[in-house]
Amino acid sequence: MSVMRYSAFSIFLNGLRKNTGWTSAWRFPEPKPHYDIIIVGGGGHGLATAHYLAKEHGITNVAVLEKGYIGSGNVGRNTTIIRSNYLLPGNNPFYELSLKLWEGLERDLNYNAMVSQRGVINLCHNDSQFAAYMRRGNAMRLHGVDAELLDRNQVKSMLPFLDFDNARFPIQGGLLQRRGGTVRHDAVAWGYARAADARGVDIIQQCEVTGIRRENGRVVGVETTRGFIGCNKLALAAAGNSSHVAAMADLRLPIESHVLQAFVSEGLKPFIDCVVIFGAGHFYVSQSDKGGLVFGGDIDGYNSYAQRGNLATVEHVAEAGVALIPALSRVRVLRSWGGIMDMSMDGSPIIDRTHIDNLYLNAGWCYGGFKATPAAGYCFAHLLARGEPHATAAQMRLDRFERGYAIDERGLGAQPNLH
Amino acid sequence: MSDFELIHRAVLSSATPLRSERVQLTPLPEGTVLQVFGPAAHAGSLADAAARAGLSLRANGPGQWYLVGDETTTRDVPTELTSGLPDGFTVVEQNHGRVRIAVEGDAVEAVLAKGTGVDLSRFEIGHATTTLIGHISAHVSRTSADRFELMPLRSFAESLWHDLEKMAAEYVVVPSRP
Amino acid sequence: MTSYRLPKGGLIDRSVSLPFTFDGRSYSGHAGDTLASALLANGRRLVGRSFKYHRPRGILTAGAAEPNALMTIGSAGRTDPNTRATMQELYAGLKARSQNRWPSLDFDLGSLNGLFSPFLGAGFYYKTFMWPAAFWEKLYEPLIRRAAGLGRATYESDPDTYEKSWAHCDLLVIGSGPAGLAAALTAGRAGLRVILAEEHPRFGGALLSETATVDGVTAPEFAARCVEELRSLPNVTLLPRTTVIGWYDSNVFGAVERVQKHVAAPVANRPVERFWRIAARHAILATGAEERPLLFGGNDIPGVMLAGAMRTYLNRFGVAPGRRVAIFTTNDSGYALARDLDRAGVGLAAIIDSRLRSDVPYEGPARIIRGAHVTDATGGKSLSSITVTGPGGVETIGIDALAMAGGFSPIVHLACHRGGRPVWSDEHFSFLAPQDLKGIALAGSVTDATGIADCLSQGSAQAVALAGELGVKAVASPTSVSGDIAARPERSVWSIPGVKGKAFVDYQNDVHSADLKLAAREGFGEVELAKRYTTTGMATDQGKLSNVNAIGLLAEARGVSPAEVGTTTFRPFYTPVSFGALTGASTGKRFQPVRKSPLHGWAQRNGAVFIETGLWYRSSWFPRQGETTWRQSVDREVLNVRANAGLCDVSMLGKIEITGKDATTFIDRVYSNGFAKLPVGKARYGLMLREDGMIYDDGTTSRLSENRYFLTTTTAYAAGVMDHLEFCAQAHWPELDVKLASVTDQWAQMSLAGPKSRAILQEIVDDDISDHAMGLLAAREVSLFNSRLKGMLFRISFSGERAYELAVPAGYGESVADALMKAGESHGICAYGVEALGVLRLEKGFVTHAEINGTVVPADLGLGKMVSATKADFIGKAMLAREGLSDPDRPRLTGVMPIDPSASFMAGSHVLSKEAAATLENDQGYVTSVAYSPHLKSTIGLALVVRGPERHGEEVIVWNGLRNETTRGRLCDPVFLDPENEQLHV
Amino acid sequence: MASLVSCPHCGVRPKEEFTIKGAALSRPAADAPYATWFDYVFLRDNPRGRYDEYWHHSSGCRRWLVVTRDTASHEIAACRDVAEKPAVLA
Ligand SMILES: Cc1cc2nc3c(=O)[nH]c(=O)nc-3n(C[C@H](O)[C@H](O)[C@H](O)COP(=O)(O)OP(=O)(O)OC[C@H]3O[C@@H](n4cnc5c(N)ncnc54)[C@H](O)[C@@H]3O)c2cc1C
Ligand SMILES: NC(=O)c1ccc[n+]([C@@H]2O[C@H](COP(=O)([O-])OP(=O)(O)OC[C@H]3O[C@@H](n4cnc5c(N)ncnc54)[C@H](O)[C@@H]3O)[C@@H](O)[C@H]2O)c1
Ligand SMILES: Cc1cc2nc3c(=O)[nH]c(=O)nc-3n(C[C@H](O)[C@H](O)[C@H](O)COP(=O)(O)O)c2cc1C
Ligand SMILES: [Zn+2]
Repeated sequence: MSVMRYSAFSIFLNGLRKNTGWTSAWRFPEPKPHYDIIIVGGGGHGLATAHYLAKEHGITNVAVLEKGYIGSGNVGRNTTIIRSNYLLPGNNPFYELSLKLWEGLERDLNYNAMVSQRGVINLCHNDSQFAAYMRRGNAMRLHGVDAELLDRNQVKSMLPFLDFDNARFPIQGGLLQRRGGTVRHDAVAWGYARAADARGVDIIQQCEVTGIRRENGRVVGVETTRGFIGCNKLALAAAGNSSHVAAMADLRLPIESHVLQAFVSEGLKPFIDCVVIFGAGHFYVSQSDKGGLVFGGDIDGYNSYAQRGNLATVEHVAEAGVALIPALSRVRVLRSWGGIMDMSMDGSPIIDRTHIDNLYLNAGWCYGGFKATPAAGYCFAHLLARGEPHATAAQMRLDRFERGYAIDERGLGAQPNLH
Repeated sequence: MSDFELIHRAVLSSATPLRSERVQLTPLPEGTVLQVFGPAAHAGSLADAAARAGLSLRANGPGQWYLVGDETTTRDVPTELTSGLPDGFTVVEQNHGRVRIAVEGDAVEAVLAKGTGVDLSRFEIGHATTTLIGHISAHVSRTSADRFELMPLRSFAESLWHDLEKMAAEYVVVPSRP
Repeated sequence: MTSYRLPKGGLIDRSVSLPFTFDGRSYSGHAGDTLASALLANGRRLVGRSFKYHRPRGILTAGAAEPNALMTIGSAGRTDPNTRATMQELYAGLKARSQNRWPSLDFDLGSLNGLFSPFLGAGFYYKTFMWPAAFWEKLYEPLIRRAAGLGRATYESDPDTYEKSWAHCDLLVIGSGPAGLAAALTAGRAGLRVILAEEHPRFGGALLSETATVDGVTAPEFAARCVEELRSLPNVTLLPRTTVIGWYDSNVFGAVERVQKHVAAPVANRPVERFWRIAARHAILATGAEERPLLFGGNDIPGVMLAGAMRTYLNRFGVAPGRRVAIFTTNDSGYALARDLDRAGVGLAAIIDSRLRSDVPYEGPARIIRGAHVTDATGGKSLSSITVTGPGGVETIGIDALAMAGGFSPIVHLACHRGGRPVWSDEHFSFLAPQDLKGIALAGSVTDATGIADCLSQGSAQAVALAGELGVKAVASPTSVSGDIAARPERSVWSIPGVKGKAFVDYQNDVHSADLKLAAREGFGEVELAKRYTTTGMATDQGKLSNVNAIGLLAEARGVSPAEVGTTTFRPFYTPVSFGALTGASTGKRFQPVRKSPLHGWAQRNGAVFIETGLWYRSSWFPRQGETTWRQSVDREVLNVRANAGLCDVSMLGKIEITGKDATTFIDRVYSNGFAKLPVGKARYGLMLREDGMIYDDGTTSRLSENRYFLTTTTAYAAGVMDHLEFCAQAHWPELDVKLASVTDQWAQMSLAGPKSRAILQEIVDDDISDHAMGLLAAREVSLFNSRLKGMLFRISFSGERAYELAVPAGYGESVADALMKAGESHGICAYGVEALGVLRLEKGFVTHAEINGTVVPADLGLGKMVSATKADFIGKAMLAREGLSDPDRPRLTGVMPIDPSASFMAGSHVLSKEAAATLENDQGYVTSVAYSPHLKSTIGLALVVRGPERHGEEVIVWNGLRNETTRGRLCDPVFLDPENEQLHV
Repeated sequence: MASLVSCPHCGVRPKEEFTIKGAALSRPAADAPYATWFDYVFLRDNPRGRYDEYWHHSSGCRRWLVVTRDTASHEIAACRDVAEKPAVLA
């Protein structure tokens, strides 16, 4: 598999040749009858898992099965925020590993995913929120993660256009992680796909898994819209559809699927240069390199597999936006869409084997799995290759609910639509 | 302190009633508001009891009603009522917990439509229900073709009043903005 | 500058002149103009620059799909970037500025990008800027971001107002062309509740650009008559300037009415935009069809325009598109324009018809070149000539305006918002609406109608059908049309052979045909991937003009039919919607409603400093003369409460009255501790768990009579607890007779704490409240002011002092508080706020939601005894048994104090063992609450620490890396004061 | 459909008048085995298609409802008061 290397030079050469020299970024292989590992889901996590299986563990007889086109799921529709400002020891080292992998991603993949460490700030509006951020920021610092707790004036000098004068819930300060930021979401899927493909992984699009075939308690392969495909190990990375796919192996998960909407405004000249997360309403915003303000809010609140949301939520999000930045009032919203969240019972993910010993699970990412993409792929690959969990994901167990070791960052309990 | 002058403060005492050709807003006297729970089957006898007590009966979901009146009575109305009713009825005093506002005028439906998703042109006279007016939940009853009464929680009354003023603004003539 | 305004014709009022400016230059237009028609009338062609190559761009359409003529209008807080000149009504004094150019529109340095275009193909940025890493944020990205984007938004806040409204109807008609008007009339006449929404200021749609006659009058006249009749019908609501932007579940439509976007100075008591949520039993989509551009080189040069648009400017606005015009058409619609240009006396040089024959006879003077294509256009900032390639060979024709008639794409946008996918029709050579739609029907050129007559009859036919479904009889009235040229749809090629220059597919995002071919070659041929890789259809026009052409090119490249390629997903909004409209009136301080305590006025009179707590404003402290810091006030309040007495507003606590035969059983099941034996007249502290075993909320519940309880919750959880209790009563145990009434707002509640509290209270309470009558946790009704008022009195302490909570009817709250202050004067009473309350409870080690953080079980807080071992069932019982919840290494409640009393620390600091390195592994827990205790003259704190209760006396590090503070601390008993609770009795 | 919900007591109301809790499961008996309890609290079918869900008409009649909804199309098939027995649906 000879792949062409991307660089300014290759662009120059091909430019001279009217760009007719470029070849396909990946193959469109026919499924083989059998693979060592089949990964269900060609989203960020599935593709990253394939990449690290090949790169870190030399396992390349791998197929990624994607029912649509790669990136058609949440990786292709999220608000692209990356950060590692987590509180609990079960999460924090894992997300920091992820941020470190993001920092080296371009060179690892020879693909510019536009990892942009423009800073992420979580605003707080009262003493208890301030104390909560104090606690979280210190947890980050204990793990050597960058964190700064800004007071009102520091926030004001950084973001003067927020509502400081007439706010219903005055801004008291904010937890800033400068290394946080955004990444060009689609490019993440494309970059991992291209790199995995280059190492021999078969990425099979338009191939929906419709059944999981088991023989005496072990998975032997999957039924798909392109026929049966055998495997030694089956790895689920189906995000919002996790319950649906797991059910094919009679597995019931501690997960509900919910719709989360996201929005983009008309293109504007540079308006906001970091990621701002409002603490007194459900709203977060950043500006894409194309100029659109990319923003979102809370999930709609009801179980859904439809990738579309509710008008009430749209209005709710807009209200929060204007409450945070009054000048948004005359900015026009261009488009809204939805994605399906695999909301877990404690708001934290699962990277684990299941009671079926060659069936592995990567799920429960809620609205925070994009930032996790590299580490989720890295740790899931580690688990698949080595059979034991990677140290940073050791607490993301499936049985933690049964045993009473939930990783509940916000302390909201077993009601997914609250997380 | 038997001599102490005990003052009742109406929550909308500082609100000036809004008068315009097509819509009027009026804070109603903080009189009697009773929340009643009981078997829907006996709604009839509750109606009678209400009539006897000179209060108007307003439905509020299954087995739930409000009894309202403009006067504050020193009599112990709740006990009087319950004694006159088949058992299973509970009366909870909300004289101070709920505040009534009248919205009237021929634009009343247009004004309230800015707050509630209830189809007001299908809202019969005498009908009552609880709904969201913007962000504030309030009990709403239609007392005549162009008159509604809103009954929010006391703590929300000032906010709702302010919202209603805004909703009615287009029917109040003011000079144009610079 | 020469005028292109025709001497007569059109729907403009030449007697009214409206001055306006564009890039500082003064122009003048007429009433009825759009900004676009006025600019064209003034001969202004170059109106914008493209996104990537900054190519000169002119006005392409006369409607919502405009990709080029985007301008910034208004100034200061009223700046509106990216306004489509084609949709903006002209008003006197309008100020418009071009965008995305530097230093000027005519000389834009950005256009140099054009020279590098070979290297800026689709997705080039994914292939470079990778090295060195640090350069991305510092250099490359800022460059890209500065170049990208269109208009510049203001940071000033918006002086105008917005509002929302609901509407309900039997039939919502979207679009007021012939189809829409006919539908609305037919349904209106039959008495249905009809709403007709039209994005333009004037009803009539394409009729307004027509020269055909309907029922013997001109098309615009016919439209006017229809509107007149609709106005006369009380059951019809007309919404002009209203764009329906989305179709949502339950047949709810969102619509934006531009109430005052067309005036120089908006009136203050009306919104500039009104957002409608329309609940419609049925809707008829009569949104028409979008004309398709043709893909020849330089198809973006100013002077190139869509044929339908040119016809609109000509017939509706009386504007000549140029002096010497050509029409490039693939179907008969081009001939309607030709006819009208001839009639208007505008020089028509040639009609280039891609077909060898056409159905309509053309008698005009213009040359018809059949079976030919325009392959390239030239002219830079203004069209000068076109190259035509046809059977007769290649020729160049000098012209200054070119019309493109590439066929029509039905505007099915809204019909696809709920998951339906458009279907390709070879016959119509376009995508039609998804099949079997529920709740909406289509009429007119949005479906298969071509001519006016078709549209009219389809409109009323659909109305008749829908009325029928609602059990109403409606009748269609026949109309006669003459002089209409209805064009059959025709097949045509996507990429024109022999094109040399860039043929733009997506004008605004500068995507040209080569980009799509490249995408296909690189593995991005899937339509959604192609969209994301090339950005086709992602600009503010959402591909209204470009998507179908892009699909055609992909189909060609992949050698399949457009049906197989399919469309990308149509999403709300049909056209962009301002945040303001979506927000309505909930802005600034009104973002969310305010809840005010019945004691708010009292607190104000006593000089309270207020703090937002949820929706409430609570008094946090009461500064006095000479106090310069909040700490001084709080310390004074704390000391005074313990020395004398204090009065605190606790009205915000949730209060729930629980009655019914089974009230006791119910309460016993919702709390983890026992309530079955609570005597009448007594209060008890209770713990409410979640079903997962964690503590949900706490509070006291009093038994007022056999079956009447008064339950209190924390302020933050008041609503949640009520929902929860209702859930338990209705869903879990419907068989129990319990009634729940929220009485939070009924009662003003004040906490009177301190050794002098009883004495003060006795001044206003008639009943005997001596300790044997009113012992600890007593709870009963009391009479006040010589039976002038009834209240409820509870002997509850959250401070460790002798304390009472008095609840009185809210309307009397302030008066009673005043009375207590008056009665307390001689006893040295003071008002105290939530800050002091926090210190007082902390000194006693009482927990709040700072400790009840959603991850603690009763035992973690030393409240293990409050989990009944005997009760058969209570919420949370089962899951509490999980091993992890009794893990000895769980963080548990402990006190913590600095070893050096002059030192202090903050809540949110972490706890490390003495001498342990600051690592996550060594993290022992964190400080939940901190206060300065004026009694201990030291900072005190509560903390959740691994094995905390076993480690009292141990020295630890209180670590605050965020503040670079490490404080030597010592773990201790969480009860800092009066462990024997003697103060309760003083 | 989830934009408007038809409350059996109040009629058609917008979504924002309601609070949603999740799967409409019935609480196990106090003495049910641990596994049953764990399943009730933590595991979900999370079906694609018809689904019974608890909605609370919190800004209306304050009754808890069971809304039968399709999670793929959002169509509502039924909406009953939680205290009523499920009606048999076509
Ligand atoms: C609107 C929105 C905003 C978000 N914002 C953020 C954010 O700012 N930051 C952040 O960190 N996270 C965010 N997230 C969450 C994040 O996007 C997801 O957690 C993450 O993308 C999930 O991992 P994934 O990329 O593998 O999922 P996906 O991209 O959804 O991959 C799963 C894939 O599995 C495929 N699949 C499913 N079933 C089958 C089957 N039977 N057979 C074959 N293939 C199948 C799907 O088609 C899909 O492509 C957001 C999500 C959404 C929807
Ligand atoms: N093949 C052809 O020759 C051809 C093709 C297309 C149109 N036409 C002519 O155009 C006319 C088509 O009539 P019609 O009634 O179907 O369409 P129309 O174009 O006359 O009217 C559609 C109207 O809907 C409005 N609209 C579109 N989307 C909207 C939205 N979301 N909200 C509010 N308003 C919206 C448009 O502004 C327009 O005014 C006929 O006269 C027909 O002859 C001819
Ligand atoms: C970060 C980000 C930026 C986006 N920017 C745009 C944009 O500028 N224009 C646009 O039309 N869509 C934009 N989208 C939305 C996509 O067009 C698309 O709606 C989204 O990826 C979901 O896919 P779907 O709508 O095909 O289901 C953006 C999406 C994301 C995640
Ligand atoms: Zn209801």
